[in-house]
Amino acid sequence: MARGRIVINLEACKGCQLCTTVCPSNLIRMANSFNSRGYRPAELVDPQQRCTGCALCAIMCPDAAIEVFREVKVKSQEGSAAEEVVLVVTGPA
Amino acid sequence: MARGRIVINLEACKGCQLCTTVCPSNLIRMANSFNSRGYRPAELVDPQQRCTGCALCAIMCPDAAIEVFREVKVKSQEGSAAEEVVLVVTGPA
Amino acid sequence: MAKELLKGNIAIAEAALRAGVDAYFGYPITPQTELLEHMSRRMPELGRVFLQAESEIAAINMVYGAACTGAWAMTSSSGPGISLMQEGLSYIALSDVPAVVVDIMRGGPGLGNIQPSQADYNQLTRGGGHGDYRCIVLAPATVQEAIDLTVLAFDLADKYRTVAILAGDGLIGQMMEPAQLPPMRERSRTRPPWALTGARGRPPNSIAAFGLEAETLEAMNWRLQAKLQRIRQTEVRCETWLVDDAEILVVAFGSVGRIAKTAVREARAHGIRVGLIRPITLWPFPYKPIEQAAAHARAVLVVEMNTGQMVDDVRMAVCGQAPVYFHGRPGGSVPVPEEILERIVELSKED
Amino acid sequence: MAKELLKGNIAIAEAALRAGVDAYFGYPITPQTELLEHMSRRMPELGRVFLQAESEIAAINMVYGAACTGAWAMTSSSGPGISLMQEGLSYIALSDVPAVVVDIMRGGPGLGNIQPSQADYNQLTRGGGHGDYRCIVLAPATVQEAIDLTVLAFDLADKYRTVAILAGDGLIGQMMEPAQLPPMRERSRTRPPWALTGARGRPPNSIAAFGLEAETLEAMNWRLQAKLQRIRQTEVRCETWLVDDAEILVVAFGSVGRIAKTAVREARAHGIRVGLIRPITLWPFPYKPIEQAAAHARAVLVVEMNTGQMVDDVRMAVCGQAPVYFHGRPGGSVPVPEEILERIVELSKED
Amino acid sequence: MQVSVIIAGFGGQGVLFAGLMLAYAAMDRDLYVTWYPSYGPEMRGGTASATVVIGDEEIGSPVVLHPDAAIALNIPSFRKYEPLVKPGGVLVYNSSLIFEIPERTDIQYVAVPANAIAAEISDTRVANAVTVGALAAVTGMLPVEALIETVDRHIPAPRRATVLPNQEALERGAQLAAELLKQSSPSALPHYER
Amino acid sequence: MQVSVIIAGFGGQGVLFAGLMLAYAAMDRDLYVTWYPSYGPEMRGGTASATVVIGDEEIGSPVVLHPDAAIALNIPSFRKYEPLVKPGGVLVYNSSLIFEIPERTDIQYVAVPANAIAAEISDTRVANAVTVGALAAVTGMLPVEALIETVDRHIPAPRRATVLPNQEALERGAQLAAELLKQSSPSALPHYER
Amino acid sequence: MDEQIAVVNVQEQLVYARPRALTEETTNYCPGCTHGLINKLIAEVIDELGIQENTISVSPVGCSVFFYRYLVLDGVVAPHGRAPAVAIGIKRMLPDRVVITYQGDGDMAAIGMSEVVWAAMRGENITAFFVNNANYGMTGGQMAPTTLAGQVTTTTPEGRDVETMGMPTRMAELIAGLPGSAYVARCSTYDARTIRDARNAIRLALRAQMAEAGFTMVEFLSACPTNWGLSPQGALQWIKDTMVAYYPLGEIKVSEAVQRLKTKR
Amino acid sequence: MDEQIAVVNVQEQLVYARPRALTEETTNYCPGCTHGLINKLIAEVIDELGIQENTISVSPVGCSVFFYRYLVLDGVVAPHGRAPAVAIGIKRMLPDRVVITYQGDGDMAAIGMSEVVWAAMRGENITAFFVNNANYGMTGGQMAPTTLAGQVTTTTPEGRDVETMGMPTRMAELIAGLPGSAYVARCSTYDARTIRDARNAIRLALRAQMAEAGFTMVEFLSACPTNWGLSPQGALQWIKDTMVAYYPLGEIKVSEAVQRLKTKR
Ligand SMILES: Cc1ncc(C[n+]2csc(CCOP(=O)(O)OP(=O)(O)O)c2C)c(N)n1
Ligand SMILES: Cc1ncc(C[n+]2csc(CCOP(=O)(O)OP(=O)(O)O)c2C)c(N)n1
Ligand code: SF4
Ligand code: SF4
Ligand code: SF4
Ligand code: SF4
Repeated sequence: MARGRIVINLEACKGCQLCTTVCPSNLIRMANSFNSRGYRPAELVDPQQRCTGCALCAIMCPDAAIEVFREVKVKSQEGSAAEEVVLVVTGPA
Repeated sequence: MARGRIVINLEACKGCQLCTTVCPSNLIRMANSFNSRGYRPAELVDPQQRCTGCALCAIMCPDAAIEVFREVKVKSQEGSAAEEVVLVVTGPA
Repeated sequence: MAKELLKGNIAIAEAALRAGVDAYFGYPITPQTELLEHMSRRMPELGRVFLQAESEIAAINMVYGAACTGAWAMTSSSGPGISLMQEGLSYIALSDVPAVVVDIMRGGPGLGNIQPSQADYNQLTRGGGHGDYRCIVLAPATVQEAIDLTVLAFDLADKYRTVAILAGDGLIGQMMEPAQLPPMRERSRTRPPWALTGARGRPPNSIAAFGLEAETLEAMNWRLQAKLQRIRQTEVRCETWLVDDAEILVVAFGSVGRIAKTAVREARAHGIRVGLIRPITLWPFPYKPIEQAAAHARAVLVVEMNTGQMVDDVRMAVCGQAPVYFHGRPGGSVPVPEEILERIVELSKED
Repeated sequence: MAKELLKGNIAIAEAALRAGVDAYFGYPITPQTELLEHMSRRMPELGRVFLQAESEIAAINMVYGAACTGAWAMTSSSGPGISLMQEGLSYIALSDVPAVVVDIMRGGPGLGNIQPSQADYNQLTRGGGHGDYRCIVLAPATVQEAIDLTVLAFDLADKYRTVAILAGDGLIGQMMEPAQLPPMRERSRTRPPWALTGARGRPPNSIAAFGLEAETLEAMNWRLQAKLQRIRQTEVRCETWLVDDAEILVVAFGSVGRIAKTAVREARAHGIRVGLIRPITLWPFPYKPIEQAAAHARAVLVVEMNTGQMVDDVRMAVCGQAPVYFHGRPGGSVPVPEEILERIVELSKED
Repeated sequence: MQVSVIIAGFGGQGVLFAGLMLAYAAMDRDLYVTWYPSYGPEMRGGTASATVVIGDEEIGSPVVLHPDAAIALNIPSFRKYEPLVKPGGVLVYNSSLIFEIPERTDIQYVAVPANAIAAEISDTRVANAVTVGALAAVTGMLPVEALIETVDRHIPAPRRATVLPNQEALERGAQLAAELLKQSSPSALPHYER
Repeated sequence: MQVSVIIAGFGGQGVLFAGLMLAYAAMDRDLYVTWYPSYGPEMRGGTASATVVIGDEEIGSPVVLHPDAAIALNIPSFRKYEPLVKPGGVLVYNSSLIFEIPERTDIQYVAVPANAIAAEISDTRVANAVTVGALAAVTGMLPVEALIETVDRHIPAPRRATVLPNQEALERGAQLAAELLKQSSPSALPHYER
Repeated sequence: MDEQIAVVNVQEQLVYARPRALTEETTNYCPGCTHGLINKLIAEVIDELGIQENTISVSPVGCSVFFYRYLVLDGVVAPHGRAPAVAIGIKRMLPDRVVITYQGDGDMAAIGMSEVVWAAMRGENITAFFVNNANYGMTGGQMAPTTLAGQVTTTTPEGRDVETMGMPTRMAELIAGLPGSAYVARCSTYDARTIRDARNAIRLALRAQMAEAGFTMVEFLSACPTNWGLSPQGALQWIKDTMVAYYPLGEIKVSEAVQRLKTKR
Repeated sequence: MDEQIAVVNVQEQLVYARPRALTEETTNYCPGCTHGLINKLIAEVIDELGIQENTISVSPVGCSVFFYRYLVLDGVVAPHGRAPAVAIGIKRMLPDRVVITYQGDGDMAAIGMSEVVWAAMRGENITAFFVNNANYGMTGGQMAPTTLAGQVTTTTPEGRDVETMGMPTRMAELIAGLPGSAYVARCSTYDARTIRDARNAIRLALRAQMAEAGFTMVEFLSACPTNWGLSPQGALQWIKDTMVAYYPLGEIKVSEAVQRLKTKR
């Protein structure tokens, strides 16, 4: 199984809970606090690192508030693969 | 063959000639004079009484300028048939 | 009847029902949508006609059609929708059929916004479409007055067979105030003789807003003008308050009229001799009362929620007797009494 | 270039081509249809954009879209079609993009007729749609002037990024007169920086005629007003003729201006001291020149092919210095010099 | 100095083109001129008219109530314009179609069997030019040669076939008028001989 | 004599209804009153406010720049209205969500842990009523009993289930304010005791 | 056999007269314009169904702007393209009256597209007579939505270029595709047979309205000899030879309810 | 076999990021509103096709009035319903740019019916994104043309009565029926699969425009939890259970030219 991680932009999240409904491992829940716009944002609760980075939550998020990272095995010839993808990151990380 | 007769309302006629094109016996032609609206009206030229009252000209006339009469055999019990149809006449006869 | 706490939009809708509206056709637009929504419930309840049109253009033309049958028909909208109705209004105006239009004005131009405004003054009072016509335009300052003027709008539209427009600004549409609704009118109207109902036992009626020959249309125009002149002579309405000794005359309509009232009251408390004229009919405009009040004024201050659309009318009324100043807040900003007071105080200091 | 015998509509179309119009979108309506027809042939010939729109609403919005790309776009219509464009015009006005609209006015209200008229004065000069905006309005009196003002309309629209309207009456559109067309302009315009062209190597441009928050829209409104004020100060145009010693001042625009000129000439021949002011810009209106001329006039006579829509503006200009009279022919009737002369003679006899 | 002419008739009678002949001829001679068309409420057909004003100074009104001259190509036009022509003016009318009896004594009537003459030339479509030729000759407002030249200069390519018939019609109209003039005095209308 | 209140918060916090409670209570006591809502540019959510003006004479402006009292249900509202409240006025705020430090010394602050109290009653939806209860008690502008009565009288059939929680919330807010009042002096706002 | 001998007289009978629902006024239509014929057919059917005193007409802006006057009916002229909306206003007030609109192709298919689509979408109980003459008649022959590919008009001097102007609009098919339309037919009037079919279609459309079946429309391929630059006869021939190929005649949609009417008669 | 042994590292890779064509600004959409999702998908495809600097947007009036700002594109807001006309004005001037409109169901199917029908009729090379949320969102949940039969809205308190209001409008089918449309699909975004299909449809529509195939449109069944009175999840469920039954998902029209594109990739 691949290992993954998600980053939720708490200020962009509107607390719609859609991500929580699609996570196959049920790893997302709503925070108890509010963001500055008055919404309760989602948070990843993954103590056992069960997130596979399947990205279903991010695909579903209407507010593009979730970024997904996944561990991949790369032949480190130039060690550049990771750098390349970093260029894609334009949203608030 | 039935015998017929048409009455062309010279002032209503706009001289479009459509009636002339549909008369199966070619009995309608355009007059040489003009009506008060400047059109040359159609006229029936039927010296031999060949008009059958088929009404094709009238059906075709865009200006409802033609009335058609046809001779019919009626059992004159009350002699009323003719009267009845007269009631239909509302245009300028 | 007891007073109820009523939102302007609902109050207008309910007043129209009680005045006897037969048909409502409308399209959603903030800040008037509650009016449409209220009608969607109440008209069917009362067995009357409600139809949500596909557009404002369709709505005004449905109103036209319904009005042609002798019915009391209405629509409601806001700035952009009213702009789209101009051709239809121009047709109705020449057709001598009655219709009521409610305009709950919002910020403009363009899409503008949904905040209160008085940005439609020109398009309402100048016969915004093409040709020489005017609509009666009534501007309420309170929810109670919105009710009363709605009823009046129907009566005037019916009496003169013309378009009567209730011009509320977004404030009037959105605010709630205790107000009293009139009782439901008996509706025993017979179809007027000019109505299109099918030419049963009479020659056909026809309604057509044109005259292909210049002479025909010219005559129709002068006939229309004669009617408008009658309306000018008889239907001018305005509120005058403390004008008798006023050195400063404030002119403001609709909810700005009431806001200005607070400012005038406070200015009086400061000892400034200031009075208020609040046009209730924006067309026909109260030129006379303003002219008279301006005769002994040192300054006239027009306050509006726009960039000064009524100023022309006030200038024509004042006719050089006193300088005309303007204070305005366009685009959805609402002037507060404080700022009006400030202008009054300023003017009182000039000599 | 030599003079040609040109029909007003054709002359305007050809002048627009030579001024450099990039795109034309329009819908047929008498009495302007030749303009559309001429464009349908000439624009493709010149490799420019012509599209017969499905309606006036579509046409004005196509103009809006084309103008957003920095192109010079235009449409043409007559009264009823202009009414339908009011929402679009209101959007364009707040958007700060240039557009030219030609209105060849016909009898109104409603369908009216196709005879010449000046029935659109109010809807053109009062910013006929909702909100606080105005369009530049130019009124030619001859075919030559129609040509010149068409070119000017494009230049003003471009300069101020606003709507400029050429307001011809049906007479101007339909008549022929010898006139000279300008040479074809070099078209080497670069797209202005605000234009929508795809955000290539720059942050995106956006054009939006709204501001959801009151403060935003209010600021946009004041900015627009400042622009309008600049136009008021610099772009007023009118013809004054024999006004210096005039006791009677005739004010008339468009083709009525030239008809009145004949009457004035004849009245002068009768020894009556009468002069003419012919507003060329209906907005901004020539208040000052009229005010000055009225200072020594005994009477002002406004002549229009409508029921007196310009009278308000003249009254504001005259401001009580002299009585303002009106002679008008609405609904497609054209006043002839004889009847104007008659009114002048009448006025000259009053004291 | 100005002269105004109204030409009126049924839609198909070439009323507008008749006016154009005058207008072009005037322009070709550097005169001021306006041409203004007017239609009745009919879609096509019905009555149409063209008003032409020619002058040596800027022209005010392109419309006139009382023309100096009128050409009536059909009965309704005759009836409409007979009373409107200015005293001292001229009324040319198509006597092939108009059988009215002139009522005024203060204008000059010129009866031109325009359809008949036109038919002699080619077809009735140039009846309008016959009346224009007659008007020009009878009033002298423009030389007939000017009109003949104008027709040649301004009829565009697709319609060149109509040049000669129109020229001939103008000529025939003028000849006829010349005949008539021998019997009566010329009109007092302005002449633009330049 | 007039008193103006602005209630502001996120769209879902029941701002408009809070204003309505005051408006109805005023009307039921035959006072003049206006209620005016205002929304931000957000479709839903975002910030909303209700302005209520109560008086014993005809009310001029239904909008006010400087309210006598304000209720802030969220941080943006606190920040917006803190500087606007009239000197001598009152700012009630929802201390469950607002952790700002009061800056002015010329107004009275009333910190109400409205969400917490509301949660104790039923759910956070009646937090608004808690603050209204507190406002009423602290200012005395309307008796809390009047509000409690009003809620009963005006909440329509489909929502009757909310009557009791709202009433309890009003009560709890008022109690809390009474506690606070013991520690400070009452506000100087108009009271409508009739 | 009966002994009685019937006295048989030869009498002259009026077999074709101007319909009563048609005014005596001469129309403004050009010579050979089939607007006149279509007006006449509608009048004939109104006579036949005996609904003259029960019918209200809505006229368009276009050559047939006087339709309201040519037919002896209560009527109103709608703004350009808005006839369906005006008709809906009338019909909703007077659901037991027969309400008909009469629109040209510019009027209905260009500026009035939204209104007619919406009338059909809602299944409004009105009948639209749609006169497709492949151009804007009244304004002098500009391209209409229905102008054929390659057809020269005053605004398509090189012929309609379907690349930039799109294909001609088949209104009958478009309306038939909408849920609320009950009966849609395309007819013409270029000969006795098509005239008979047209009359039948008009009759069925009106009967369908009377039976509250929904929106009904009859499209007519109509001659505009003036702007086509053809003789009246040539114009009819052009319809037959050229228009019909793109605009097939016949019933395009017959809802079940209307089908029942048809068999019932 | 090769003797070289590849050094395999485990690295963390960003597999899903906010698309570049999407602004960082938080939208005004309600929580769970799928306008946001659709905006995101369009941005993703624009990124993918690399056309951000070549695309011009036309926004509607409605909840998505800020579409022009949410996407990092040159853009304009059209008057209510007129986005196609504005887009045509742009496209005719700049035929090599990609021009897209984004319209709600009130905007396109009600007031804007004529403009969109005409864009499709003329085969204008623009792409329309049509967001069908079965009501007027921005004005607070009134009946839209697309409101389902029986659906309660603020103007159909008893549920939409199809007798008086007509059947809900199937825009995709209507547009597909017009001659100038090249590609029409109906999508949704209620789960990963429909989201993937939606992205594919967006991509194909834009590619078709770039290939000048004609008018293209993608309809989205979109959630309006606020006005539907449902939770975001409940709203998606309602689309899946109720809306899809009346508005079938899938490609409704694929012209030959587009079919070729599809196979070509
Ligand atoms: C709003 C508006 N736009 C344009 C016109 C001008 N106009 C009058 S009739 C007409 C079109 C007529 O064509 P069609 O509908 O095809 O009818 P036809 O004359 O061919 O019978 C137009 C564009 C108008 N009267 N009103
Ligand atoms: C001419 C005009 N009419 C009405 C409105 C009011 N209005 C704003 S948005 C809207 C409808 C929005 O509904 P929809 O298009 O379905 O989009 P949604 O908000 O649901 O995304 C309306 C009617 C307007 N702005 N302009
Ligand atoms: S889907 Fe997005 S907006 Fe919704 S709760 Fe999850 S992170 Fe927040
Ligand atoms: S068809 Fe009618 S209008 Fe035409 S020529 Fe014959 S009678 Fe006259
Ligand atoms: S222009 Fe055409 S449609 Fe109009 S009346 Fe003449 S022939 Fe008929
Ligand atoms: S109202 Fe509906 S469509 Fe609009 S943003 Fe909210 S959920 Fe979305």
